[in-house]
Amino acid sequence: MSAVPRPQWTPDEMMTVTAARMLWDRCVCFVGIGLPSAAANLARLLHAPDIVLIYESGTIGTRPRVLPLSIGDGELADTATTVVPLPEIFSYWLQSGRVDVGFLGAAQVDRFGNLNSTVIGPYDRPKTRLPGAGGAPEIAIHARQVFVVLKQSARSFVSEVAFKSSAGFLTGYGARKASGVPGGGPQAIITDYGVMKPQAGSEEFELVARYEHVTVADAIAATGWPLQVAATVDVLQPPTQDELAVLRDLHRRTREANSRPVKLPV
Amino acid sequence: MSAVPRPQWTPDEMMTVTAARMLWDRCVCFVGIGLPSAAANLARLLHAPDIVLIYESGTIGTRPRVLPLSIGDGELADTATTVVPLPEIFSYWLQSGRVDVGFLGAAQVDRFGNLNSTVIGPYDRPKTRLPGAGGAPEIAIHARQVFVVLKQSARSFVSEVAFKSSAGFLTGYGARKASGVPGGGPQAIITDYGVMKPQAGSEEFELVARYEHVTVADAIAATGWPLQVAATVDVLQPPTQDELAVLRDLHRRTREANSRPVKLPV
Amino acid sequence: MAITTLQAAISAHVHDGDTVALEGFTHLIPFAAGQEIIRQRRRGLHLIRMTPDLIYDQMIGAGCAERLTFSWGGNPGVGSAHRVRDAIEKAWPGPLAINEHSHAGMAAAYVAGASRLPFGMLRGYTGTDLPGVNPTIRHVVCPYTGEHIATVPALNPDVTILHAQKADRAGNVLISGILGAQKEAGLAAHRLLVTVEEIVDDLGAPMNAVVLPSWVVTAVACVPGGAWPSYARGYYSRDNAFYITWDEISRDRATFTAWIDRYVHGTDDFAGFIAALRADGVGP
Amino acid sequence: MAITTLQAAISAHVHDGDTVALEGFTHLIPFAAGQEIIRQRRRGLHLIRMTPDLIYDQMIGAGCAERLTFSWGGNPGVGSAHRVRDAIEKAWPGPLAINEHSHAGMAAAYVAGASRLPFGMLRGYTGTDLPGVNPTIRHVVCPYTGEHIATVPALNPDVTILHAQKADRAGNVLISGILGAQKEAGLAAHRLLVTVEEIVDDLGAPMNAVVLPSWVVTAVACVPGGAWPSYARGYYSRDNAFYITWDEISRDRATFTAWIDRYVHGTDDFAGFIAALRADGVGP
Repeated sequence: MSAVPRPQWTPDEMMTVTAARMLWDRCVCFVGIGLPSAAANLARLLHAPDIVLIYESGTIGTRPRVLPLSIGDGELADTATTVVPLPEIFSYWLQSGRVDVGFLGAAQVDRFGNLNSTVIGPYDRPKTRLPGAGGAPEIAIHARQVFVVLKQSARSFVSEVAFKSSAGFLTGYGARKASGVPGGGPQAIITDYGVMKPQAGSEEFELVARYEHVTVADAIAATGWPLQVAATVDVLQPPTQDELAVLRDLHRRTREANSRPVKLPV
Repeated sequence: MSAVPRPQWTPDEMMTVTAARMLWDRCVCFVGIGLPSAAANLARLLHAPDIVLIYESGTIGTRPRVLPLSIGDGELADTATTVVPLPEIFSYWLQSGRVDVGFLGAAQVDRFGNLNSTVIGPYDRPKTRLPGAGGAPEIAIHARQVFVVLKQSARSFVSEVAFKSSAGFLTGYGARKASGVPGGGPQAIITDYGVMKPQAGSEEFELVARYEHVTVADAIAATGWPLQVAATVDVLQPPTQDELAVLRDLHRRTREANSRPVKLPV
Repeated sequence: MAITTLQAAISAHVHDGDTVALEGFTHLIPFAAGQEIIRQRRRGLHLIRMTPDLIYDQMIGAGCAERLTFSWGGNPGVGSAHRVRDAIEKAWPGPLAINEHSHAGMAAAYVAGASRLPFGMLRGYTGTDLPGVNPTIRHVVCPYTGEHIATVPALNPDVTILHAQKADRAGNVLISGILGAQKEAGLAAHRLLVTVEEIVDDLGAPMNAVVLPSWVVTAVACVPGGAWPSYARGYYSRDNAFYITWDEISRDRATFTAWIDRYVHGTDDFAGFIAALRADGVGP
Repeated sequence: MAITTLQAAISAHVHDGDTVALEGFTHLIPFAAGQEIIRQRRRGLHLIRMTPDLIYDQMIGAGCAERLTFSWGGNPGVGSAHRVRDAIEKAWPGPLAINEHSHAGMAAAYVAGASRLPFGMLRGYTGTDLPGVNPTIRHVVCPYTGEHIATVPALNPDVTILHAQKADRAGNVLISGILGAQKEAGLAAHRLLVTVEEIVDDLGAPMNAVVLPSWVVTAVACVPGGAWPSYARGYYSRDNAFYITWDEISRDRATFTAWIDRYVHGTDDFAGFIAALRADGVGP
């Protein structure tokens, strides 16, 4: 990276804060475990107290006091407005078009925002078998917009994914819209270098913002395709003291809660 | 009717007792309101304590202390093993093939057990518009067998129903089986004259049993098609004192419970 | 979500010509809301409901509807829905077109609506004359077995109106007891209005209870008793006597019209309706 | 319905070559039952589960399965399911065929199974490579709009196994909290086995709670702790530390095999399994 001194926060923290800032109050957010969940809850604790968090395990309107470590932690059920069967989450709540923002991660993303979380190498003789698509194919179709969160490298940001686990803009240039899917697709990729957004027309992702300590050249070097750069590249505001304090407190509470050993009552 | 003295029970009572006797312990019974509900609960209070009663309102395994007056009385929910959404009753519980016996009534039944509860006269310019099919079309398809309960007259027992609200044996002679429906269809029609069952082969309903005070000629006269009569026509045992006592007690409790005027707490 | 009056909710969200579903299967039928629609003299509605019951008998007899989608239209446990019959048989007070289904078909159509699928499917209708009179009952061919499976088009009402036991101050709604297709009809609609017995600080919903989150609800109005003469489990029982009385009231056009004029048009709201019935010695 | 031991239930109802679903989404995963299947050395199973998790990592690594139908196969919050990977990538301990879906597709397939429809449908899979590698993902054409709607064949396991909080003495089962597709998988199956934390006189189920009536349940076995290292709401929490530990245990074939030999094959039942872990100072 560049000569600017390394900041006092981690890449995970700045990605979390950046993602949290993109969420708004009362938005309906379909949340995955890990960084998306941290970001969504950080937003809830900061500027979006009435954000609606849906986890695919069936918990709607959860307000967890500590971050869940799995998608179905008891904390999510205990603090939810309602807990419904999993088939209903996908039919009545996601497919119905009620989700404003879906958060997705993946092993690979390509220039058109297609994601691979299935396999590296041939499907039938995989080099690396990944966990699979899970909820992503339908989140990618039905959420009004999708935010992708992924650390950047030339291996993970590829020109074309080996396997499309979920649809971004497909081959670009309106291919997604032609496929008839209702949701708007990936509108931002949040990385540890900055933020990419789809170009109007081509729908290829371009760099639109960078962190203060990162150069455009850094970001280009960490991308496996010839990354286009927007006419103006914004500099992302670093995490504020308040954002960091709330996030770190949330992580601290989570670690405390999870450090208690589980004892079976038998 | 014949010269045999009128018995000490009503036609409704003997039909209810006759229907109740046809149910067995642990059988899964999809129950309609009125006489079928009385019969199913009478069976439960007599010889079938673990009969499973399902009402289309979503109540499964109900044990009502008094008879419900509507298909969705609170008593049905309060005494049920579980209360599920109505769409689930039809998909997971009826369509799934879990119902042993479906009880149906109608305005008209024909010689092949097809039922009309929709309309008398042309559909577009009805002479009499009836309530409609409700749950019957799918009960008739999916229950392992169907019992029809209906008071007999030449107007209600017709050669061919004006409108098929639910399928019996259609045009007979295997037509039902050829239609591919899974359930066995109507296996008995219980009337105030006796019981009819489908003939092997033709699947036309024939008289197989009569009440003591009824003659075969009475039954034929009360049927709108040339009613066939089985080689042996059984005489149905009259209701026992015990059957009548339990049934009348159930009706008495029901009347008492429903004679209390409803007061809105506002 | 807004907590408002029933008058304001109907005024703002139910328009002439709308497709409107008032659901609740025997339990929690939104009578107060139906009467408010009559009172506000809505016209040309397409009414949807599995069991039209007395509520649509009133609305249809009062001239609110020009189309009815349904699966069983009687006075449960009593007999005919006379006003529905009169509309279908004799076009009084105006012609009423019908889309007729089975319960299972209606349920599948609501599920499809809530799921934003264009159709629902079921093994249903086989051997009946319903597909012959309702051309929207069609089929698909199973891509695995070749079987024909019946289809119904999704129901997506402009407005669904429900009655429930409770809402909290944020507008989350708890429904308990016999559920009918209320949740599906509610989630299938573009706008969802809910009347409730009471508004509380805390719903106290048990785990896995049926709760409609406030953000799927357009408006909530507190109308205690608003399901009468149907019932609200935990609050009051079904008024079977009124269902029997209704048979007499509704049998005759003039008697019916006088009843609607006196008790619905002649009152300002549901509380006034109940008060008028009580003043005449026929109230619950 | 019979209340029996887990050993007897698996012995009687899970056979070599069966199609078997052990469901529970993060919550109430029937680990004790899965280990009993390993202990009884079942072979050639077609395993179905949305999220294979550690339970299928164990069963696949132990050689029980020849096919896996799934939608997400990792160690949640930790990383890879190493034994699942090894089976798919390197055919160890034997080849593993896969039917891969999305969660929404699996859910629709279970719903279809519970409904005894031949297929389920969803607006799904569009723009993905999944239909290219799973030829059972097809489509129907909407008879109203002409749209293509994706289909999946119904899942109807020979046996579904669930873990739940409680059964009563009649065998009615109460499930509370995160439900996953447990009810659908249970009702889709030909035989349904349930392990529970406790057997009680009265379920005390709230209105509209998820209860599986005894007459849809084949056998119930009381296995307290039987969902560990997943959790049973109201009884114990998820053992996240064990999920992390499993990453080490499962990474290597020999370490894994030693663990299975010592703690599963080397014990008589789930109580013995927990006792052995505790004896080694690694028990919950």
